[in-house]
Amino acid sequence: MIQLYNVTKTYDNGVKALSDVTLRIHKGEFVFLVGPSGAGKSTLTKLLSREELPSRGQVILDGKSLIRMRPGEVPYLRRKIGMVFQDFRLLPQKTVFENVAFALEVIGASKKDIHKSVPKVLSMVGLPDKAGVFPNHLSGGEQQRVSIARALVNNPFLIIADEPTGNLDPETSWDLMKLLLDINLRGTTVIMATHACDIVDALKKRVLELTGGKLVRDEKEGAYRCEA
Amino acid sequence: MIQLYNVTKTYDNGVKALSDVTLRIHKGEFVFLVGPSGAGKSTLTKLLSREELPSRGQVILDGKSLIRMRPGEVPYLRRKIGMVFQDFRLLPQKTVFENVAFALEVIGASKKDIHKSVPKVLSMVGLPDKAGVFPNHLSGGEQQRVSIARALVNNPFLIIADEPTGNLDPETSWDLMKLLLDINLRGTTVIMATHACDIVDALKKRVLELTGGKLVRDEKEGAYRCEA
Amino acid sequence: MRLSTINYYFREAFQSVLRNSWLSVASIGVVAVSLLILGSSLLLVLNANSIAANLESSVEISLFLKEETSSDEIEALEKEIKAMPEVTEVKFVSKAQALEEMKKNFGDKQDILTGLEEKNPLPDALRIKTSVVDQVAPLAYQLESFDAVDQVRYGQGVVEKLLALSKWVRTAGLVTMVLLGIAAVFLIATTIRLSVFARRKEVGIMKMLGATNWFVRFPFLLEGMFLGLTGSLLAVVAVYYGYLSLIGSIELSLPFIQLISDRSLLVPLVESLLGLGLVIGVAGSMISLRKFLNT
Amino acid sequence: MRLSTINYYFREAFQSVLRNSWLSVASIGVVAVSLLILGSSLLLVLNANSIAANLESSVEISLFLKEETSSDEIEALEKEIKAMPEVTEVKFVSKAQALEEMKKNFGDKQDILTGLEEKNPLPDALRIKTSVVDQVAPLAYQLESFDAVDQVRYGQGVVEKLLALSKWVRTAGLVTMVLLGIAAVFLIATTIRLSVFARRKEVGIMKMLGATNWFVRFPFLLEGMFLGLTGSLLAVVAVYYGYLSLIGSIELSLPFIQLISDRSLLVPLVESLLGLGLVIGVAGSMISLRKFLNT
Ligand SMILES: Nc1ncnc2c1ncn2[C@@H]1O[C@H](COP(=O)(O)OP(=O)(O)OP(=O)(O)O)[C@@H](O)[C@H]1O
Ligand SMILES: Nc1ncnc2c1ncn2[C@@H]1O[C@H](COP(=O)(O)OP(=O)(O)OP(=O)(O)O)[C@@H](O)[C@H]1O
Ligand SMILES: [Mg+2]
Ligand SMILES: [Mg+2]
Repeated sequence: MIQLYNVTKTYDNGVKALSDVTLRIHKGEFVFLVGPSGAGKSTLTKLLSREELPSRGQVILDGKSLIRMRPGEVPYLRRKIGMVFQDFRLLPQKTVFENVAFALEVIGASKKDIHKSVPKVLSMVGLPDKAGVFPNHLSGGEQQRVSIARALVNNPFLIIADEPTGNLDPETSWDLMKLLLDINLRGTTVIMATHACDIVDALKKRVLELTGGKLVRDEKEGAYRCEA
Repeated sequence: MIQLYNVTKTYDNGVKALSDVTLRIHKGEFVFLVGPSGAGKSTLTKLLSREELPSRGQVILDGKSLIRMRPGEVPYLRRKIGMVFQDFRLLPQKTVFENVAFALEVIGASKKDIHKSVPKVLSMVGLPDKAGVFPNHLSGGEQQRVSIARALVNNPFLIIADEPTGNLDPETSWDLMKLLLDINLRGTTVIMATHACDIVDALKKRVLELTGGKLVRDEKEGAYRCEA
Repeated sequence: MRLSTINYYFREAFQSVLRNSWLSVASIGVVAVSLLILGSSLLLVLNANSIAANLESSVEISLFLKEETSSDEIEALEKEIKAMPEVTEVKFVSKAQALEEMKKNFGDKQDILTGLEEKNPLPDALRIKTSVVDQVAPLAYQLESFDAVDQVRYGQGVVEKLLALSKWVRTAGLVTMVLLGIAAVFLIATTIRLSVFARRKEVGIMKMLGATNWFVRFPFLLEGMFLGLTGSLLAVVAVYYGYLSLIGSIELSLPFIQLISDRSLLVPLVESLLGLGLVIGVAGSMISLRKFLNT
Repeated sequence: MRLSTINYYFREAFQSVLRNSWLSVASIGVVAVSLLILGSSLLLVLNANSIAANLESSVEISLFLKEETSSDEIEALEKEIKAMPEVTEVKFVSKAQALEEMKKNFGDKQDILTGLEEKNPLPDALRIKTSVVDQVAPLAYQLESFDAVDQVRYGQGVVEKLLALSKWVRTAGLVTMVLLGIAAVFLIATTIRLSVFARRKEVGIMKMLGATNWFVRFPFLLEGMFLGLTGSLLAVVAVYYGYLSLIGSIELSLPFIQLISDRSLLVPLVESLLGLGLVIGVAGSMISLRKFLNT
């Protein structure tokens, strides 16, 4: 479903964040993206949501080249991807409910659907009672969970989560992982960039490791090897 | 050095983030602050830097009541505290160098001192070559490390770090912990809110655990107990 | 477009107005102030124009007729002149009437003129008004060639001055209007851009969640429309009532100055100010957003 | 204050101007446009005032003397009137001179007046100018009581109209100026506030790092000063050269209108526009920051 061919990304200031990455991810896979800070994990996720374009190489998602895609098609691509951003990206002027609802509003969902789906997904991430609160009145972990809820709410066929447990305690992290595994079981592809070595080690899923922009490891049933 | 007496914090929207917390932290201690997401850890750190005032109770830092402190004294208090914020709070219009230098500029340090200290502390957090970059051109972990560098640069007598390793890989996290331990050994008090259970378990330092705003545990040589 | 989406647009726009209350007030204020200045100066220019036109229309050509002209000949001449397209009024003034007028002008020194009645030295005359003051001089030149005409006078000098002045007022007025219009648009566009700028991150986030450009734009557009319209409404109310009270106070203290007060002129002014507010609000948001939509 | 800190203030201010280039250009533009409008209307008002004053000063009182008045008496009267504080000029016009003038006014119809030389019916007269047009009517009333005076005339009606008009122009000008001044300050303050608003988070972060209010404020203040000054400089240049070219073009086409062009008036205008820009820049940043400094 996802194919990268010789992808290189050099940012405007000359930093080479990815170099010559080639990989293929199939529908329904659960993939961990690991690597040290600054290795290029977030850059890779940004290429998939077309937030950034590669400097060289080809990115193909669901049979379509993201490079040749017309600007008008991009929103429709993004609607099918549930993104959890490393920096959350919540809309500060909207309540938690409205933030999550926005992902549905974008696809023109009815009011009824919105009022059914949003509370459900907020319960799933453990925030049933924060619906009316504005994001900057939330704790870091709560903001992160809102961001996750928003990514899940419109049943995307691909979930890209960039360090979704960075601000969560171990217990809540595990609850979330169970949620993602569950969704993955129902056929959704999940790509998760993470530093949580214990989670990676425990789940034994496919692991892609980046270091300095290079893909240095691609293991089925891999591990982080915590005490690196 | 730090004393909290029956501190309760209720936010404007009615959320009780801390209830009746009493504790005492001595000079030179290394304290972990743990607890589930939304437990009140960040709120506690915000009370110490006087970003928030308690609704009830008394907060005393270095012999001074923060509640009765005049507004004009607050900046001088903050200069003695190195804060690592959960959301980094880097100045977007300034380069990495300038962001770190700002903490020195505030106290009127000379240009010479600034040009000596800043590169040193940037090397300490592993970012010697990112000095001229703007924060939004950094990866999440890099931003976090800049925030740590800024907290360390003016040799504060108290370091308050709010989840300083949330966006860092295990290896970088451990490098940072060694840095903090080193600084602590030289007499600086360190308070660190964290979810990194392996770090807490390994270091066997004092652990304060909050749950639902209540202080439920205070252990010398405590642990997180990872598989909670 | 789905009903739920339209619903969303309106909800979104009005929430944004309320939640960014400070920005909203600032934008409304700037639109109001700019259009207030524009509207007032428009009225000023219109009035200056109308006063100039009034003055112009009071300029007339005096045609002194030869002594021997018969009343038939005069009548024929009067008709011929009346038929000219640029002439709006022709009036015959006999030598007796002319003397009468002269006496009036002399006031209480009119005894100087006693004795002139018997041998009135003044000629018969035709007084001619033209539609536009430009035509006075060429018309006068043309009339001089008529047989019965002895002499043509039209206050040479004064007419030229008046003409130059009123042309000046008109061009200066137009230039001022255009400059103020540009300034108003600039001020308003800047404000709207600043307020969009303060929320540029939101736009980026929306785009990342799969919102189309129009989906992001529409609420901003409605918001801009609302702010622009509210601002221009304030300006219109202020201009309208301010102008009415001005007319009242001028009527009291300067009864000899006639300000424009007919509805056929004020209504289009009000309408175009409102329209301008609307257009500026919409165009301002559109242009300001463009920069942040290319993500 | 340490040298390094002062250094920091300036570096910070100019970096901010450059890095927020778009905000800077917008602020400068708004200051320039606002002061341009203000300055132009100030010049308009000043000129209207001066033209009105010119017209006023051309109003004079004619004192017709009794036939039997001797030249000694006339001389004494002239002296007495000259001594009055409100009188600026007294001129004797003999009956012969008066007739001469009248003939001139009649132009090529002066043959009407032939024969009047022998028995000149016009009286001797004194023509009096006053410093202010207000004093014409009371002075005329006072002069009427003099023995040698037969009749006093001063264009009743016209003077009153002129007086009312010029009073009007002055009040209206003042009101306009004040309103435009308020509008300019509002526009500029709004812009500066918006641009500070767009950076409110930075202010909060600085405070959290132990910056005193003044430490945060000072660079903003310098920045405001610079933006205000640059904007007003642009406005001043535009007003100044625009006005010079206006004078030139008016001299060509409307030589009878006299615009103010002396440096003693233009220099203070330029200075006060520059000062206003500076003050507004400083005050704008101070007021805008206040809201975000209470952290
Ligand atoms: N917008 C940008 N402009 C320039 N350089 C960038 C930009 N974003 C990231 N970089 C650089 O690209 C490299 C890879 O960044 P990326 O965000 O992909 O790292 P990461 O693997 O996500 O790291 P982390 O675990 O710290 O989040 C880093 O060196 C970073 O400094
Ligand atoms: N500014 C605020 N206004 C209102 N409520 C707030 C505010 N900040 C935090 N809260 C609430 O107070 C509670 C404690 O928040 P706090 O940020 O202290 O949690 P935390 O322990 O730091 O959690 P995390 O590990 O997720 O960062 C939470 O329920 C949160 O929603
Ligand atoms: Mg990242
Ligand atoms: Mg927290």
